Amino acid sequence: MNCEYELYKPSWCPGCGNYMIRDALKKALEDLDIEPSKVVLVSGIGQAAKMPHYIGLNGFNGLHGRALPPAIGIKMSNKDLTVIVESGDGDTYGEGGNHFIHTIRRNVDIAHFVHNNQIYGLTKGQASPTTALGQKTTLQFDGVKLNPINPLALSLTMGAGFVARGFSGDVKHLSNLMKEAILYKGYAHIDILQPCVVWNKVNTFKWYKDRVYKLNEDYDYTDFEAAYKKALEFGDRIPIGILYKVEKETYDQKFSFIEKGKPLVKAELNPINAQNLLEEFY
Amino acid sequence: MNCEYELYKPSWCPGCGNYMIRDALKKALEDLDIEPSKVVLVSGIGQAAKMPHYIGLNGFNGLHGRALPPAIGIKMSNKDLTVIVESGDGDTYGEGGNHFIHTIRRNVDIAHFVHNNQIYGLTKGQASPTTALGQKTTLQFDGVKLNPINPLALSLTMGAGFVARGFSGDVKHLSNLMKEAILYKGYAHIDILQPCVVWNKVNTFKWYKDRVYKLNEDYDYTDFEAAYKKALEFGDRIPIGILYKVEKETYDQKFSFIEKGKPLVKAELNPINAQNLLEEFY
Amino acid sequence: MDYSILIGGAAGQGIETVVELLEKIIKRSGFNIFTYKDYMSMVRGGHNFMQIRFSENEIFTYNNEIDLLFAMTAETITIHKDKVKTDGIIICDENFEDNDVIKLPFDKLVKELGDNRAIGTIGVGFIVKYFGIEYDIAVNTIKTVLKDKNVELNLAAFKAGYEIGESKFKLESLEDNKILINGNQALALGAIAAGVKFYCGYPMTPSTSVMSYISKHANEMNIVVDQVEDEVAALNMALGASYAGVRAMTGSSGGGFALMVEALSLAGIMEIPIVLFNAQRPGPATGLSTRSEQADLRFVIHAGHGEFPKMVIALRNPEDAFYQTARAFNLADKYQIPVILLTDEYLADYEMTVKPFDFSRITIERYITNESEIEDERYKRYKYTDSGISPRLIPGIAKEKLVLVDSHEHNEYGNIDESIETRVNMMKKRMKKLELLKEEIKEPEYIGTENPEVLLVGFGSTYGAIKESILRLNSQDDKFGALIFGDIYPFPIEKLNSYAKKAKKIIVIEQNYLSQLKSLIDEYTDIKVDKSILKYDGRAINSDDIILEINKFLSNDTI
Amino acid sequence: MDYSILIGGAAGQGIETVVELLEKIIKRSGFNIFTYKDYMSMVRGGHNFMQIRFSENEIFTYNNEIDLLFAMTAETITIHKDKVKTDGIIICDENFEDNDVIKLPFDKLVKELGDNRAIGTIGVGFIVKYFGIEYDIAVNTIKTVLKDKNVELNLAAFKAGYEIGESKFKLESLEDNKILINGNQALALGAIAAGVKFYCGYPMTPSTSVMSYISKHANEMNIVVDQVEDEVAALNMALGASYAGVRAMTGSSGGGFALMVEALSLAGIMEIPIVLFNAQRPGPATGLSTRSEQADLRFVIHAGHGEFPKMVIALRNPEDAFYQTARAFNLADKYQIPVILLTDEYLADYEMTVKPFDFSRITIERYITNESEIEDERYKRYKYTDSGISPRLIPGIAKEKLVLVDSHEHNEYGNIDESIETRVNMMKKRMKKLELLKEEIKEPEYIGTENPEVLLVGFGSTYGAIKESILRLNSQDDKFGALIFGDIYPFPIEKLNSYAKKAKKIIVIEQNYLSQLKSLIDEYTDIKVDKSILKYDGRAINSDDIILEINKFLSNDTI
Ligand SMILES: Cc1ncc(C[n+]2csc(CCOP(=O)(O)OP(=O)(O)O)c2C)c(N)n1
Ligand SMILES: Cc1ncc(C[n+]2csc(CCOP(=O)(O)OP(=O)(O)O)c2C)c(N)n1
Ligand code: SF4
Ligand code: SF4
Ligand SMILES: [Mg+2]
Ligand SMILES: [Mg+2]
Repeated sequence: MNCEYELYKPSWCPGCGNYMIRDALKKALEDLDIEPSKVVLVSGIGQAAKMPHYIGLNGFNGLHGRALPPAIGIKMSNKDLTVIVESGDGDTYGEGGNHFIHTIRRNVDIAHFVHNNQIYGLTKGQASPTTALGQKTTLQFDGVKLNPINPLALSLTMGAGFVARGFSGDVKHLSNLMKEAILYKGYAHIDILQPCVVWNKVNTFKWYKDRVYKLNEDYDYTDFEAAYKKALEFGDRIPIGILYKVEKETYDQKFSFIEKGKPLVKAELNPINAQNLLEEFY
Repeated sequence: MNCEYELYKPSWCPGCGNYMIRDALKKALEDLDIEPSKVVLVSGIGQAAKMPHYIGLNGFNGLHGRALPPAIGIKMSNKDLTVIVESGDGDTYGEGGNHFIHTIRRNVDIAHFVHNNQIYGLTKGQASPTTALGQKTTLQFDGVKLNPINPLALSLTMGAGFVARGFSGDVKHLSNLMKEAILYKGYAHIDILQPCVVWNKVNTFKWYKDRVYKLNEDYDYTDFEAAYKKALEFGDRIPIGILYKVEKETYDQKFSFIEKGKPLVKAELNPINAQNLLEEFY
Repeated sequence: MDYSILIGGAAGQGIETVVELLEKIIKRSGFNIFTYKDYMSMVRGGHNFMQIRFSENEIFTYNNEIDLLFAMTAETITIHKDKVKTDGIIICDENFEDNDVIKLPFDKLVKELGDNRAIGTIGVGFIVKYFGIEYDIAVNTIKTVLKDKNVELNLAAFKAGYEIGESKFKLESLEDNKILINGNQALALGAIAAGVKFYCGYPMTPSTSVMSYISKHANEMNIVVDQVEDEVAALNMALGASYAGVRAMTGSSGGGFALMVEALSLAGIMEIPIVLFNAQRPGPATGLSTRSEQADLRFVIHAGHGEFPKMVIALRNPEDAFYQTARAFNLADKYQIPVILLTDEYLADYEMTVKPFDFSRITIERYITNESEIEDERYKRYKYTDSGISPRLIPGIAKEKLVLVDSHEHNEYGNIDESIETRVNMMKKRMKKLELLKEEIKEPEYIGTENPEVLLVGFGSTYGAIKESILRLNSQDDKFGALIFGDIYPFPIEKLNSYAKKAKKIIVIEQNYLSQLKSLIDEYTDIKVDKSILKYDGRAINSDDIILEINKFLSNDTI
Repeated sequence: MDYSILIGGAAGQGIETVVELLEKIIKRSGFNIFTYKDYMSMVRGGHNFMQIRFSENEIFTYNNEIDLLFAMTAETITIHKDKVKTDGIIICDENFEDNDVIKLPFDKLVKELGDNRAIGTIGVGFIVKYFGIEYDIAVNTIKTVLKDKNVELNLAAFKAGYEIGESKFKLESLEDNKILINGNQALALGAIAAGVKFYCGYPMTPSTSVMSYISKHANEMNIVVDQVEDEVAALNMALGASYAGVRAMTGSSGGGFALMVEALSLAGIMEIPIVLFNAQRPGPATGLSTRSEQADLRFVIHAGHGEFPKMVIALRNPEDAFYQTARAFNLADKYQIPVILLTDEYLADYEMTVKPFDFSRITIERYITNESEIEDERYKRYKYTDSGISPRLIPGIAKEKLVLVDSHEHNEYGNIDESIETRVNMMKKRMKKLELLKEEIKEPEYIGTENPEVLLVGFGSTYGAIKESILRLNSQDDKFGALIFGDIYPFPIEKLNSYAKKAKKIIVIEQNYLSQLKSLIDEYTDIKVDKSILKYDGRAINSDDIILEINKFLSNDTI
């Protein structure tokens, strides 16, 4: 595997956390040795969402907030594909909030990497659903008045079987998380702390660096209650790693013709096959 | 208070749980002695959502899935109004899922009563987000394949300060819950178990009746962990009552001119007041 | 012969079963059928009715005169008795306080049978006897239609009704070689025949039955049916599936379609083939959710921000729904565009007998390129070509090439590109396809005399009513013709221009307030429309209505 | 005199500050200014530029010839040098490898100043000197514009630049009695003047600056500004606020507007007044997010399922944006309809000097009825009246009466009603308002000679470019006229018909591919348009472009 990389020069700002997330993704895919042509990277709109332009994979760069629905359509149509979704915090938890919660309910086998810079980067610094209460922004002049979302507590509550937090500042750790998420059968959620050097002067690289710590070796990621508690830990200390991981039946396993058959995209189409359906109308 | 009641004959099926929810609402408002003209009932589309037509209050019967946004607009524009939202499970947790989670983040002072019949009633029996896994419906012929939402765990995770479950079969208990929710300063969520006698042959009146129990007197509804556990209890036994209640700053309290001033709708409008704003353009 | 039976009652009283039995009995006796359905938006109670019209001749719509009214509620009589012909009859329960009606001892019979769900079938027995329909066909039909479901009880009920009845007519059975189907079933069948593998949607009347029909056959036909969280998800998800290479579809009614408008624009710039439908109901907003209108024509044509090629096809009847839906998939694939099927509640729900669909006439043309034919080292999803259509590869099926689709303005590879040159070239590339579509579109169907003095113009589901009007009008005075549009955007103008030249009067017929079809004629031709016959009360127009209006207009306005 | 300065560089290099300083200095020296802005969709890097044109005469658009190019990157020179007049100059850093340019010792100066953020201000000093602008005005302006922000540093930088420069011109200061403002600021000010109390929206370029402007003044003006979760919420929430009695507003660009389409239809049937705007950018889908187009005209006019009255106003320039926005609120309140303001990135972002807005010209007319005037015992929110407009009460303000609004077809009380009679009456009631609107609309503005041989027709933001074209063309040969539409739906046709009759050639000018304004002319009039000048590359058309195209057309096609 070798996902060509220098096709296009990223338009991200120098120092942006997105570069390191891209490094981690590249490394994860190379380590897993997956053919680029077997991977589809799906995204919405935002800085994070430009990723499909900056890495050599199949790509679907859709609408703001709407990365997950096409990812479901893709995976269900061709189960042989590795489907990865990358998008921003605004994209995923704001505009795309409804898809986020209902995609988890399906447990489709996709890996979902959210670049969480706690701000709207591309549109120049408005609050995202993860921006801290009271933080001043280019739109919230007297501070954010909405309580921030806790993305991991939310995906846990919605029943996600793989819930993790990564940090763009630790590429090796992150790329390992990504590998696990890609290998996991089912919906895997990684919320990735990503400094935005231009618009978020609160949650800086240093801010994250000073707070993140890796979960202990002996942390039991099959324990839901423990995971939920860890998810709520977002202050002076922020755990990174796999918070929760259990096996769950996936969506495609519930369609017997997908589970047992070949990918739908390879089905032979013949109108005559449907002719029998006319019977009930006689 | 006397909210006229027989204006219009409900088009609900005989035996539908909605009738009792209406009784509970009427009783709650009468007990609280709130002028009908000071109450706005907001709904989306569905059987539950027809409520504004069947009770004598101000009403906003909007779009499917969109009951919460207008409720926010109403409350922020006139803080003197009591704003109540009633809608179905599909309306609230399905089409309206994104508004549900983000409305909670705001903590606007509204009471939200979800008629949860675990089915799409008006459109004739398709699965709702709360329909049980595997349940057969008029659309899911071989059973529902999505894991059901847990509405109370969700609202707790999103930070709701008032979270309760009611049962349409116990009008007195329900109307007490409603009173508490209306009196509560902030967003109050009651998920109400409501049999649909036509389309949901699983979660019948008897099914609920056999399972619901009232939370103990000594249950501590300020304990988040306890509440979250109670929220997850939805099987052989289903607790009803207030699962969680704590004080939280409300959205309007964060706008000083609302908190301290008169309702926005009473503001005197005068274009000249804005003339100063031209200064910066000279 | 041409008879109509109206069955009316409250939701939940089982008029659907009565109608299903009667329809199948009459159909299997060899007659043509047209069943009109009128529902309220309620699950129980209210007033619903269905009207079964049947004839040995071809019929294309319902009519306003009833031979037999079967009233399951007293209200039904009040509402419909004016439509009953002078020699027609009304049957109802003996407890109803009406005169001039035939009261059947339902209570007594039900008591004898021991089950009150049998009332309807007693009525069926009475009706079969009244029209002199063949007894054996009726009994066999009941057995096959109901299968195990209380066959015994219903046969007894049928016989009881048959016995108390009297024959006014005697209908000789004919050969039965048709199917009885509604527009949504036909649309769904067309999609299945065309090989749809992914259907997603959110329930919304009157679109839902397409999804439930496909869902019923999903396992057998290997189709993923996904009930999505909202309509915004629906079209985005379907686009994902189509990108991945399967034929995908979604649909809704106006309100749900409104939520798909952003993603429609996405399909436009991504150049992903997609078929979707809007089963119209009267708006605005929730409007009349179980009723019919054709008021989304302009909305659908102009749906989506920015400019991109799309095609809109108005479905005219169940047969058209089947063949046009299948064709829509080929067009979408050929031009890599969204194709929108415009239907409505009337067409979705009415049932009629038609020639069995010929599945061998359906072709599946995918226009997917083989990887080996791609010469560029790096695959250009948006390669400039003379036609504007770029060779399409499927991700994952192509083993070496990568497929990148994008919602920004992009270069040939699909990468973001803001340059003037790229913008202009890509706009031209995409819009070239709109030019090609103009050659692809089918002209409207013409019905009537070759040199019409009066030309009627309609689109979509009014087809049957207009056709029947023409047949009836021309049998009096052979001077009428009609053009009924199927393909409606891009708007085909050839036949319209040529027939309009011949005609002295041009009358547009449509089910909306603003006369939107007329607005297209105004925009694309120099033709002056003389009159618009408009109906926007939520009920379908039929040939009685049309002829009345035409006569009124022509008598005021001499040709 | 008529000069243009182009400042180009990468995002993040601070060209905004340079431009702000130069604009204010030039404005306060009494000149008219027009600043065009060209951004890429990036936060850092890429290539952005701004063009400040200034003159003692009124100017209405930017132009294609540059007197001074200030290049902050080497790329800027490559891209723009062709536009520099033969006697114009290019200034840049001494490290750039270009000839024919003036290299400034930025590095050295910056080192002396000890802060590299001062490069831009050095350039400002050089430019002020070059044009011979009054030194004191410049220094005072820097002090007031920058306030505490590094005034010292920047003054030093300014002086350093001023010292190394040489004066080519000498501009005498004039009286400064104008404001310098862009379209979005003007729109926001219009809304604030009209008393908007609730603004909600979701960020989307180029609409965002309306929201952030209002937000900046929210506390002082007592306005709730809510950043919603998505655009679907936005319009529904604004409708709630308007129902509750305050003036409410939302806006977005095409993609976000697409998500509001369902709720637009809700406003239609609920008859809730609402003002919203679509700041267009080139689509489809994400398209070119920081660029301009006029391709949503038809989309906006036909947005929403079903039929209901609405009004669409295309904003023409900042002044228009201010007054029309304020007027839109009165119209929305008067007719209880949605009023859509159509603007675009060009108008949103360009800045020009205009006469200070006259707030005393703004009136606030709410058309809200006093409870005591309601005679019906039970309040009829949708009371039938001759005009179709029902007296409006506000819930909670009315003490005895209840106010019920509904998305279904409803009776006068707002209760669900499916009957034919109600449907027909309510459709007529609502659509009557569309007839009244036809009397309310303002005819397009006419510019030019009274009996034009050549008539130009445009709408919205092309106003300035067309106006300047007419002035320039007529100064040569006084035979041109132009109509520029503001109110565009319902489509006003009187002036168009009368001027079209006089003209021999009719040329439509618009920024889209399909010539959508022409399609309206085709639909509503019998006028034959001879030529469409179309631009859809995302960049605003100016009078140089227009005159070029017109001359080309007229020389091929003799009048
Ligand atoms: C429907 C719609 N609404 C709004 C936008 C404008 N928009 C583009 S990106 C973005 C937010 C980006 O924030 P986030 O998702 O956090 O990504 P980031 O840029 O921070 O990586 C917005 C609001 C859009 N493109 N489409
Ligand atoms: C945008 C949109 N999509 C779909 C519908 C159709 N629809 C009306 S009610 C409903 C579901 C009702 O279910 P629920 O909210 O649970 O309410 P219930 O009828 O069960 O009380 C649906 C899908 C609609 N009106 N609008
Ligand atoms: S604005 Fe922020 S998120 Fe966007 S590229 Fe720059 S640093 Fe990264
Ligand atoms: S369908 Fe179900 S929810 Fe609707 S009215 Fe009937 S019983 Fe109630
Ligand atoms: Mg972000
Ligand atoms: Mg429900």
